[in-house]
Amino acid sequence: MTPLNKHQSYFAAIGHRFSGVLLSLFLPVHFLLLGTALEGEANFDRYLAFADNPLVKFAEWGLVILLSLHLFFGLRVLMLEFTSWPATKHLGKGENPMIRRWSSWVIPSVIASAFIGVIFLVQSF
Amino acid sequence: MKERHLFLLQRLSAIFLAPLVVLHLVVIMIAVRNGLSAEEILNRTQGNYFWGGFYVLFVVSVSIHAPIGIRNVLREWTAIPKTQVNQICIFLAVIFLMSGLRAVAAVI
Amino acid sequence: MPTNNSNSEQTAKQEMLEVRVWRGQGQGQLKPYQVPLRKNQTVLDVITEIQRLQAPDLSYRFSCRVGVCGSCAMTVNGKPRWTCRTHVSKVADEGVLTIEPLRNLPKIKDLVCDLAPFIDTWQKAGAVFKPTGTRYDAPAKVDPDSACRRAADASLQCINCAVCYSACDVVNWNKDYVGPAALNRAWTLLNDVRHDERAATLDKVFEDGGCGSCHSHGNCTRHCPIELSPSASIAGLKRTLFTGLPGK
Amino acid sequence: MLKIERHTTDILILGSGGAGLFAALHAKQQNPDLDITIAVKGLLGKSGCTRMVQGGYNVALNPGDSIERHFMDTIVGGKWLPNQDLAWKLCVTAVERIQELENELGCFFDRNPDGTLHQKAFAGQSFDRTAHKGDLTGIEIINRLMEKVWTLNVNKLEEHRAIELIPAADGSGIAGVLMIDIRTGSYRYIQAKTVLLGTGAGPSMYRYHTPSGDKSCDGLAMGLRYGLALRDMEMVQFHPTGILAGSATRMTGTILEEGLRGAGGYLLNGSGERFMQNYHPAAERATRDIVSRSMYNEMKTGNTTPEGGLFIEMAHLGPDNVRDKFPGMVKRCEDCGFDLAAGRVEVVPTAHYMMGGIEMGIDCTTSSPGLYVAGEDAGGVHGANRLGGNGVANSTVYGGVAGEEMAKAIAAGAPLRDADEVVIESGIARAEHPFSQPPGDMMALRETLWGDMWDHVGILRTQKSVQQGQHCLRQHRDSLNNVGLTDANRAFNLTWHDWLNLDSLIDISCVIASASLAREDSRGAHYREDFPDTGALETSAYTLVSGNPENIHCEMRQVEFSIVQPGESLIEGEAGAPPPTTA
Ligand SMILES: Cc1cc2nc3c(=O)[nH]c(=O)nc-3n(C[C@H](O)[C@H](O)[C@H](O)COP(=O)(O)OP(=O)(O)OC[C@H]3O[C@@H](n4cnc5c(N)ncnc54)[C@H](O)[C@@H]3O)c2cc1C
Ligand code: HEM
Ligand code: SF4
Ligand code: F3S
Ligand code: FES
Repeated sequence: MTPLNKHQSYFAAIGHRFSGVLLSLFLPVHFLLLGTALEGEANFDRYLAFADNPLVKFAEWGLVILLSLHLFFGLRVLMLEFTSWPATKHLGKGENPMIRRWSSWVIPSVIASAFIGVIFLVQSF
Repeated sequence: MKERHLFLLQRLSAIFLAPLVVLHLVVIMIAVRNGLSAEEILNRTQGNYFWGGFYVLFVVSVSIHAPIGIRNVLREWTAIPKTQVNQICIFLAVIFLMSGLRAVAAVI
Repeated sequence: MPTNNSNSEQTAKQEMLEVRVWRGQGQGQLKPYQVPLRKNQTVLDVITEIQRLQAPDLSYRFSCRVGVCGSCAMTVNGKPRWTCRTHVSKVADEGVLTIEPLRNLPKIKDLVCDLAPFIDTWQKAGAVFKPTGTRYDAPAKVDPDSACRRAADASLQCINCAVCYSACDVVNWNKDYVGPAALNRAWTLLNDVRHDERAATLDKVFEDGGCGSCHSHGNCTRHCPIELSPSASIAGLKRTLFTGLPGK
Repeated sequence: MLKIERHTTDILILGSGGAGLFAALHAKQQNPDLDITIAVKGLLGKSGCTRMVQGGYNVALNPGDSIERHFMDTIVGGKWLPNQDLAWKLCVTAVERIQELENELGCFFDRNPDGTLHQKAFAGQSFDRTAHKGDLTGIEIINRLMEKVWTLNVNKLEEHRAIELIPAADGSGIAGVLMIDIRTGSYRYIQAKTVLLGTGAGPSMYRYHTPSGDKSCDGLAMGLRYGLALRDMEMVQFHPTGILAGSATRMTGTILEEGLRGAGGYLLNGSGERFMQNYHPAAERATRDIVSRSMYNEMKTGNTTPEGGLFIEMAHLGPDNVRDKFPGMVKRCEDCGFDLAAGRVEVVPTAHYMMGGIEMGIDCTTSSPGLYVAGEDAGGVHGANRLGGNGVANSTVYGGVAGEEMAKAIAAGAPLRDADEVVIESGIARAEHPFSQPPGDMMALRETLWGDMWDHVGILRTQKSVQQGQHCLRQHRDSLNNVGLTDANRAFNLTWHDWLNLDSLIDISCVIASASLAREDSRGAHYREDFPDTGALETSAYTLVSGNPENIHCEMRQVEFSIVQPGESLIEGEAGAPPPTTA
């Protein structure tokens, strides 16, 4: 069987899911490392030095992008679910306007997230 | 707890998280500008009830939001049985909450 | 006397359509056929022509042939569609058609699926009307412009074609999920002031595998051939968490 | 010998249209413990024509309307041929039935601003009495009914095709039904205390026809072989505006709704001129039979469209207006490549409904104990013409009646009868026959059958044309018997079922031809060019056909005017006249 033809809102859903899962994996680690500050400023600075490592920076950069992506896609879901739909029976009038509107939200979301990533990079170097 | 409550909690926490995440992103942007130092961060946060409250809220919301999200993912994409998925997610929520609150305590 | 022979079809060189049809019982694969391209031709016509002239044992299902019975849905070039109302010119991709049975349903033979699991979702979703009146009462007065009636109207007249069910990835991922069509029907019932157990229907709708399992992918709405919006109905159901039952 | 699976049930229902589903429902309501089995050629509720109902459901609900009015319209519309008791019961029970559909099953019909049911006008009626849901009323009716029957504890044999009614060995009544499980291709025999025939007839032996693909007069053909008599079989209703898109598409013959003509649509001949005013003062707005006949006459002059039909044109009403008012029809045309709103669509009259059918008693009984009939399979309710909106009323009303009566019969001790095994064997032999023949051109046979019925026993008939038709039918019978199938895979073998469809259609075509020859007058749907007069109403007689297709017997029976005599009326004003409220 050929798989379902993928469409923008499918990519939004998958993007939302991957970003959510990755965030969930990262966040406890982030919390634990932050928590090491309990053992004093020295520890904390060591953590921050570690965080200055380009590789780690790169990872953080990725996470900022994931967070903003998840935010935009999450807002998309919330808008679809909790704002009102136009009169829904459009015989002969083509794709549902609500679906169209929030599909066209997908690419700008990706661009905006990339943009936030760029700012992050510019800011941190 | 019924499915409808889990669903409601996840959406409510999402609505809550949205502004928090926006703020957090802004703070990161400003903070990273000159390279981070412990002193700076701690100066900003220590003894500050606003940031204290902010991060507690963040941690609590995420501890609700993320495990419920992961629960859906595991139910749909893995063959792990229902009860085990629930146990995993409760465990996750506890981890999120403990580690998160410990971190908040550390920086406040 | 009138005849039905159209000479427009007797052009010197007949253009052909490459058709690949999923054949098999349980297991199967795509088999290639060639069918002349015609002016008035739906996907169902293409399949019919193959069965009549090339593969007499090709199985498919249809009944009304005008888009009201929802029997003829198949996967056409990757998308679920009603084949009796799908003009070939709208979907043939450079003269190629790939026709397979619907996704997310057990296959019977060739292009025929078992719709029973789909039909069962109505009960699972609590989409069953409970009357308040009897055959001896006059029909209830319902203001055609009331919000409820409009909401019910907008989601009525589903033809149970299972296109949405087949288009939804969550149905594929989550065996417990009842899917868009049944939830859409449940929504009409919640907006039906004559329905007796609206609260019970609402409870049922939120059970495991109910509307909380929908991730608002919207593919159901995108494919529904009669342009209903199951996504809107499901969103309506979700919103009752904040607003309670839709007002009368 | 092939293995046959055997089962036993209390009530066996054939077909799941309005008749079949209502029978199941009402039988269960009488006694929930009954073991009920529904066997249907397609999917339950998704096959047949009840689902395809567009216009709506006739019922005298409005205080300004009355049962008497509805009844008189039915009798006058049926040209005094209906069985008056049946017609009366239809009009009375329709009220209860529509309220059951609305209140108990949850159909949500359209409303007036004051909240009451909206009822619209259908040609040939003296009141706006057609309840509806938009222009797709059947979906609403059958979906609610189907949802209800899904929840009942009934045995569903979907994709099971009945092929023979099996009498009791001792001749005391019906014993059961032989069928083919379409999905596996194997045979099944269901023994039952009572059997309902609700297979919906369907005139699909004409080149252009509206019914769903699963309808091929199987019930009538089985009934005839079983020994039942069929009445009014010459009465085949043609709908004026079927889509004409060539023989290679199944779209051809499907309906464009009547409202298009009502709203002011034009019918044009091949040179693009209106012609209806030459035939009738009401022009395009005349009743179905008149418009169909006029269109056929116009087509006979040869001034036709490329496909041999006529055009319907709406553009003068403003394309946007048309799109707004008839979104469903515009979309339907667009899906098959036509522009109804701004362009022209080729149309042709199309065979729509069979008024005739198995003779039925007021309690849906037939002449054979235990065997019941309802819906389009039954004859006598409509006479020479069926009013738009009386078809679905008929199937739902009498389906329900049949269900109640069957439950009562079982309560009164209806027995399980032992089958006449010889008939089971001959039934199987009949279905097996094509496998013993070399494969042949069934396509061509179908097309010639369609064409011959259309040309010779169609909208206009003469003695000569019908006899010519009969001659052709005899040849088609021979050809069919010589066309075979390769016995590769019987599971879901549609070509086998195409063969069986043709088998039924040829038999019933012979019946139609024979009744058409017997009726030497013109009324309602039946028009004899050699006998154009209606004839005296007082001596109205109906046709009754029995026997087997090779040896058909047709007699004329005097209509009993049990309620009202020709010349009398139960109402003031004119039955069948357009309602005062409509334009
Ligand atoms: C396009 C269209 C529009 C119509 N519009 C209107 C309208 O507006 N108003 C109106 O009053 N009437 C209308 N009618 C007529 C109306 O639909 C029918 O008169 C009525 O619904 C017939 O109901 P039924 O139950 O007898 O048969 P159907 O609903 O046709 O059901 C027949 C059933 O029998 C099954 N069957 C057939 N053969 C076999 C077999 N061998 N074994 C087992 N099962 C079998 C079929 O699969 C089907 O389930 C319309 C008809 C058509 C085709
Ligand atoms: C910016 C604020 C956030 C918003 C608006 C938001 C919104 C949402 C929404 C609406 C969903 C449900 C998606 C669905 O069911 O299809 C969701 C799922 C999820 N969220 Fe968030 N979220 C936010 C922050 C977070 C954070 C910080 C994390 C992790 C630490 C997270 C992890 C997840 C996970 C794992 C899922 C499940 C994904 C899925 O089911 O596909 N979210 N989020
Ligand atoms: S909602 Fe639309 S796609 Fe889904 S079953 Fe109903 S008609 Fe088909
Ligand atoms: S595609 Fe599926 S996920 Fe929800 S919005 Fe439609 S049911
Ligand atoms: S055949 Fe009925 S919807 Fe296509």
